[in-house]
Amino acid sequence: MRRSVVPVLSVVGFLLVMWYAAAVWLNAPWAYDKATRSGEVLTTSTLVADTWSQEKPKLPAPHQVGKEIWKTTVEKKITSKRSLIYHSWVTLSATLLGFVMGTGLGILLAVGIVYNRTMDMSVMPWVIASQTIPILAIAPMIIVVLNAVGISGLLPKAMISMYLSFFPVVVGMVKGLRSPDQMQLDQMRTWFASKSQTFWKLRLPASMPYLFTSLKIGMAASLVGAIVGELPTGAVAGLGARLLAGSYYGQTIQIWSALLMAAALAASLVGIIGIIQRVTLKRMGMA
Amino acid sequence: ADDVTLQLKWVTQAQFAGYYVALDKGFYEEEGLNVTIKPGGPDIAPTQVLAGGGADVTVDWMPSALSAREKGLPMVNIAQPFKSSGMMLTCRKDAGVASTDDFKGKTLGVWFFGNEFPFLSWMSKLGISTDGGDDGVTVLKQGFNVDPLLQKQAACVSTMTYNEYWQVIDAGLTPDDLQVFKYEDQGVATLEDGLYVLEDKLSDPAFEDKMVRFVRASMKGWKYAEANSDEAAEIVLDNDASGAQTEMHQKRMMGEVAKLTAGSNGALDPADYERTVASLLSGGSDPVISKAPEGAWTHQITDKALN
Amino acid sequence: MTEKQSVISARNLDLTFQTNDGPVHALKDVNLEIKDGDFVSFIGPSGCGKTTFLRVMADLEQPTGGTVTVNGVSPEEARRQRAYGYVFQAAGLYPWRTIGGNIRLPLEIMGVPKSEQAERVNRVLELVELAGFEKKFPWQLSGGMQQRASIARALSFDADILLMDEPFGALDEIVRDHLNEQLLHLWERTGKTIAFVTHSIPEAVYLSTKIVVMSPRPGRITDVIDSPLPKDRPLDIRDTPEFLEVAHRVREGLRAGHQDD
Amino acid sequence: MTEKQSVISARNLDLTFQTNDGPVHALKDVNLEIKDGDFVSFIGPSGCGKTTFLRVMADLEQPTGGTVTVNGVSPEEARRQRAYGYVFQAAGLYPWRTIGGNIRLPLEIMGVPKSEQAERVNRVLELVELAGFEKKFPWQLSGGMQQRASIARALSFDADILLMDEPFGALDEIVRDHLNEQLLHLWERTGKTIAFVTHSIPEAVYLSTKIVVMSPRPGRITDVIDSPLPKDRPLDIRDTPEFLEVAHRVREGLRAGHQDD
Amino acid sequence: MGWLIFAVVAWIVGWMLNVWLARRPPSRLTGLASPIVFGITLIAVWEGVVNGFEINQVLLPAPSVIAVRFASSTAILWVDFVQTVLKGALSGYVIGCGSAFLIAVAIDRFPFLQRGLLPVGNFVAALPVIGMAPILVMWFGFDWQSKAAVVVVMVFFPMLVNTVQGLQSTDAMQRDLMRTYAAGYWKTLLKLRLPAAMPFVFNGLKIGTTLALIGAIVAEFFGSPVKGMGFRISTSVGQLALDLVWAEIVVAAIVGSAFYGLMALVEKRVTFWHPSQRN
Ligand SMILES: Nc1ncnc2c1ncn2[C@@H]1O[C@H](COP(=O)(O)OP(=O)(O)OP(=O)(O)O)[C@@H](O)[C@H]1O
Ligand SMILES: Nc1ncnc2c1ncn2[C@@H]1O[C@H](COP(=O)(O)OP(=O)(O)OP(=O)(O)O)[C@@H](O)[C@H]1O
Ligand SMILES: Cc1ncc(C[n+]2csc(CCO)c2C)c(N)n1
Ligand SMILES: [Mg+2]
Ligand SMILES: [Mg+2]
Repeated sequence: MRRSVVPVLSVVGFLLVMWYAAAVWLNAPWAYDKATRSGEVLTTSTLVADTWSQEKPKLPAPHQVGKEIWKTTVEKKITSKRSLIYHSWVTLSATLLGFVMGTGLGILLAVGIVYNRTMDMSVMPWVIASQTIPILAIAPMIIVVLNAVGISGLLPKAMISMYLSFFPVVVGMVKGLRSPDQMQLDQMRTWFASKSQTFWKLRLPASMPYLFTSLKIGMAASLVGAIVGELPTGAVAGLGARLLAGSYYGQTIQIWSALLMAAALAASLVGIIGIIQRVTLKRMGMA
Repeated sequence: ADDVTLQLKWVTQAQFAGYYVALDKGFYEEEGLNVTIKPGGPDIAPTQVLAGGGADVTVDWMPSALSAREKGLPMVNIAQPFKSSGMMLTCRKDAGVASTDDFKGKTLGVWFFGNEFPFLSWMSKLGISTDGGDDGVTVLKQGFNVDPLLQKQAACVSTMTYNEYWQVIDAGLTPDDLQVFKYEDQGVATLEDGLYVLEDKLSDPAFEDKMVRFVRASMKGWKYAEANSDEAAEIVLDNDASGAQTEMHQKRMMGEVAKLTAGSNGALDPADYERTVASLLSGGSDPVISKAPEGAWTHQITDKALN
Repeated sequence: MTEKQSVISARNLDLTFQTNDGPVHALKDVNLEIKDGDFVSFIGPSGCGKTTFLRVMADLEQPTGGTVTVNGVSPEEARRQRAYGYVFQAAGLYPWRTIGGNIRLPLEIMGVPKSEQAERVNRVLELVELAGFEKKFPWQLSGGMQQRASIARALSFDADILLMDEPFGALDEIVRDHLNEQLLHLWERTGKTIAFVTHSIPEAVYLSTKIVVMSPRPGRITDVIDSPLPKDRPLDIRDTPEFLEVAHRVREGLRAGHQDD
Repeated sequence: MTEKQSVISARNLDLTFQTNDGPVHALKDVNLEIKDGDFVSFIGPSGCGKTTFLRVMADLEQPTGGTVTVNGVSPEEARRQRAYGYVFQAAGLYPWRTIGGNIRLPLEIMGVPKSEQAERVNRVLELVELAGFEKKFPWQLSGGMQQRASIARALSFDADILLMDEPFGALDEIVRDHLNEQLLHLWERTGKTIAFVTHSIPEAVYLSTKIVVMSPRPGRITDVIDSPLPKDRPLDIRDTPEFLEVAHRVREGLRAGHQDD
Repeated sequence: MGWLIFAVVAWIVGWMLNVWLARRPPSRLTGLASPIVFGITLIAVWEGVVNGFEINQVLLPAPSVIAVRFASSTAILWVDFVQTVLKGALSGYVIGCGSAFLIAVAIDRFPFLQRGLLPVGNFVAALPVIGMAPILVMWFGFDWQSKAAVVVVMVFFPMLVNTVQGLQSTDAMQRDLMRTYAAGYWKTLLKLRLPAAMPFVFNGLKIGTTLALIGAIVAEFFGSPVKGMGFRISTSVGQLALDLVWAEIVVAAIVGSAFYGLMALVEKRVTFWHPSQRN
């Protein structure tokens, strides 16, 4: 753990330097453009200063993004519509609901696939095919259709999260529920254990490591789903709406801060699962 | 109170100020209405929402509504708060565009999603092909912002007088750097931002009555917004859940929008309608609508609402 | 001495596996009688069908011909009655359960009341000399201890028959000697009937009242040797001529089976 | 007889592993001399450091104290000179290579010309009686055949020293007897120096000119037994009193080491 | 009502057919037939429900309508396929997977990079990359290059993480063996680590297939020339040409599944030795 602090810090440091350099490079054309039109001449230092402080840069400098995040998290009341924390919360609630539904669906499907040969043979290819459908393309339709049957608000977004998060759970859980070897299953047979006993006492606990790995992927997918789901709900609120509004008005700084906020949210959600994983597996004697 | 759901064509901004003002000032309430305003977005097709029953009435552009009508979705214009079109093509002079003759060989940014129709009929009127090449223009599906113009990826982009044009200005280009073509001036303007409902619902007297009250209150809102432009912008800001709009931009937008609504009392002018239809029918090889629609508008509501 | 009762009896047993490369004749025309209180070892080269035979007795595999009865009923019925405990080659303890939890597992499945569970777990843990390790997880124990825990688990519900498939295969010689001794004690004390698969000639001779020598392709019984050794067997018995004599006979039988290769 | 040359020599060898639960003293004060042409077996309970000792000789582990020389140079230097072949406990064949490809692997790495590679592969395949299996993949062979292939791999580049870590641990007794015999033949014919780890007393006694008995915690050598058996050893030698005598001595040594448990 | 009964009957018949198939001895044929039967059942139920409940075609067209539109629009679909799949997705996939692979090998070489880059990589991998699409469109223009860039970003991290994991998947004994041969870094890489990494590499490649397609399509929502699957989908929704939208989605699903299947096939060939491929 401690061993990686220095390497991680140096990599992050390197990335920051690259970021600043890229900001100069990407924003310079606009700076020159402006300068030519107003007839100024740019020295290196004014160029750099300009590229790091444009209002709508192609690539905002890290400190610009940092300032924006600070302004929209710490300096705003969390109930304000201009607070990123408020928007994160909106996204988070859809993410969590979708994640719970996706995990549930995924586990149910996995149990079906493991226990029912018919399902095993027929469903799996379609589960894979379902993921090749571009969700962003049908997300608006899902929302409209659900609207038509009277479902709106959190649930449609959560359904899109569910759609993205159930897949890794199915794949992981099928693997996990099948991870007990033949001998362990035979053992259960020798004790004349029922199907449900075999499930609760063998298959489920054996699948735990797989479950947690899939949950991590599923959580990240769920967040993507919530963000995607926010784009066509009318850009009302949430990190996705911020991204979109930022994009609509060319506010790159706002886009980047929403993006980083989303990444931080994803990292902390995945991190929380990681902690639960460690605690659970430790208590189960599997870590 | 009766429930009414209004689906907007785009995100919450001063373009829809009249409705927010009516809501905020209690005009709807006075009419005994409980109105829900659903913001739109880039992927929301208001027509689809209407078809799905997600809204009672929607704000849409007429080309898109007429096209939907031909697809079998009987949308009817019941009111037209916007008198004139705010659409224009904004070009960089340094890209070599000074007049419509300079378009050939250039790349032009166009909004799709049902908003491309006026552009296509304009081009066909100019006799310019839209499939690229030296004799035609290369069309690019423009995203939500004016980046292609700023990044010089396109010589011109679509803008609204009240919105994107000012984003270009804010970005640092001056009006002198730009050459704009207003659709109104080019004679290809189509009706924007009207109120549409499904045809069969109009025969229900209860619904009709609701709409009468709704249009009456909405127009009251619009006229209030025109008169009190800054206050209207503030009201819009209060209703923007994304918290992304800025006061300066919305006040300016309200000022521009007021110019577009100025000539309308809410009732559709049949002459404007005919002009729009004619323009769309002339859409070259692939016209938006193939024959003149019937019953696509009515004064049934405005007659009662405004008298 | 009255004739003891037959516990397991196989008549003309045949078992063919259908595989991708064609059928594998794992058991052919196998006849065997195991009496109450017998300690029967199965020895033979790899792939001769020892495991398969044991699995047939345990109703983990269906014969394709012939009959087996366990306690006079079909293996399936015997399994229903939980008539036997089965010890697999690897300890196969569940890593997420403590040693106690592992031993408790069959009891939970069979619906033994909680209070009795605890008592039984304690008893068998003592039997295999693992008292005090109840709360440990499997990976905190050495291989030999894990194997003992797995035996304890098979003993916990006190079936009259014990089927053991190379339970000591993975252990070192000293530990193995020790466990062999203990297994003999247990058998003497409880009078269980034990079927025991092994690869080791000394182990087979040391433990058994009856040694079944098998040979492969197709798997069949080539020799059944009744041990003349007394019931009481110190480890040193392995250096006696009687022992070496039996061992020699087993080795000869095995070598004969290998000749075909 | 002239004094034979020392091939491996360990002086006051010490090796401590730093683990999370504190240091593990795997080897303590180990002294040993292996002469040219010796066949030395290492025997001892699990965890006594047999593998560790072998790995030190092979420069796969660094001692924390004392010195080892192999052919008079450091283990690292010896490794660079490809002075030894190492056979691991598991066959460890690469599943994506055929048997022939696996045996060719060290030759490719050492830059042996293609034509010679083929010839050598054939020769060692014959040596371990696997001719005809060159094109098969490892998983298509039985455990015993895989183990033989892995020995062939270690033989292919004809190093003078052979380090073998329980190469026959996973095999059944008959196959093991057979491979033991063949290994003895090979050793006689080639005059290689062999260091051999095993858990089996008979195997150690049967094969070796010298038996090293080790005991754990900390791992140290408790006894070094020079075998009085002749070089020529039929399998039957295992029933002779001399053999049993040596075996007894080894067992006593082992038991003494186990006492501490 | 008739249509609804049709849907119910179709479901029951399809399910029973699959139950029957599942009872038969497993073979290539049954393995192929049962997902097909399942798919046909789904489509039949869809047709029945859409017609039975008289769902507006503007909301959800019936499969028959989609099929007709598909057949009559092959020219458009082909143009879009070339633009989105061949130009955008494929080039991005190759660049993304290729560079991730090379960087993984480099990371593996230097433990310092491994310890530094992997946690950062994992953080970035959790980032909702879709959000990068508008930015990349801004950077790389509206044509296929920006779509390829989005695809590169999307496939890069799954591929990187998998490859790094694969290169570390050799067990200690296999590495020790190489040591005893005094094999150098490159020989060990070539003869041991790369072959051993293949199952993981293919894991990354397979995950990448669906991501590539989604990335390329989604990026077209943020600006594109007037062709491409994402362009068609978004503009057709606006024109209420839902049948064309679904025809594009069908293309996407077929191409995605075929791409995935192709990778699975190559995987089977390359990693024939892995236990998971030997069943
Ligand atoms: N499920 C199965 N399907 C196909 N063949 C099988 C199956 N189980 C065992 N066999 C084959 O049946 C034969 C007998 O196998 P079995 O496991 O009973 O041998 P064994 O005597 O226990 O061998 P070992 O000493 O190696 O454990 C072998 O040839 C084996 O390959
Ligand atoms: N890499 C390592 N890190 C920490 N401890 C180790 C390591 N390798 C071995 N040990 C410990 O060193 C001791 C000796 O191990 P070694 O593998 O040499 O024993 P062994 O005699 O070969 O046992 P076995 O017969 O079970 O193979 C053991 O206690 C083991 O746990
Ligand atoms: C994807 C997409 N792009 C552009 C428009 C066009 N449009 C119609 S109204 C409006 C607001 C003007 O400020 C805009 C931009 C759209 N509807 N959807
Ligand atoms: Mg067996
Ligand atoms: Mg060892």
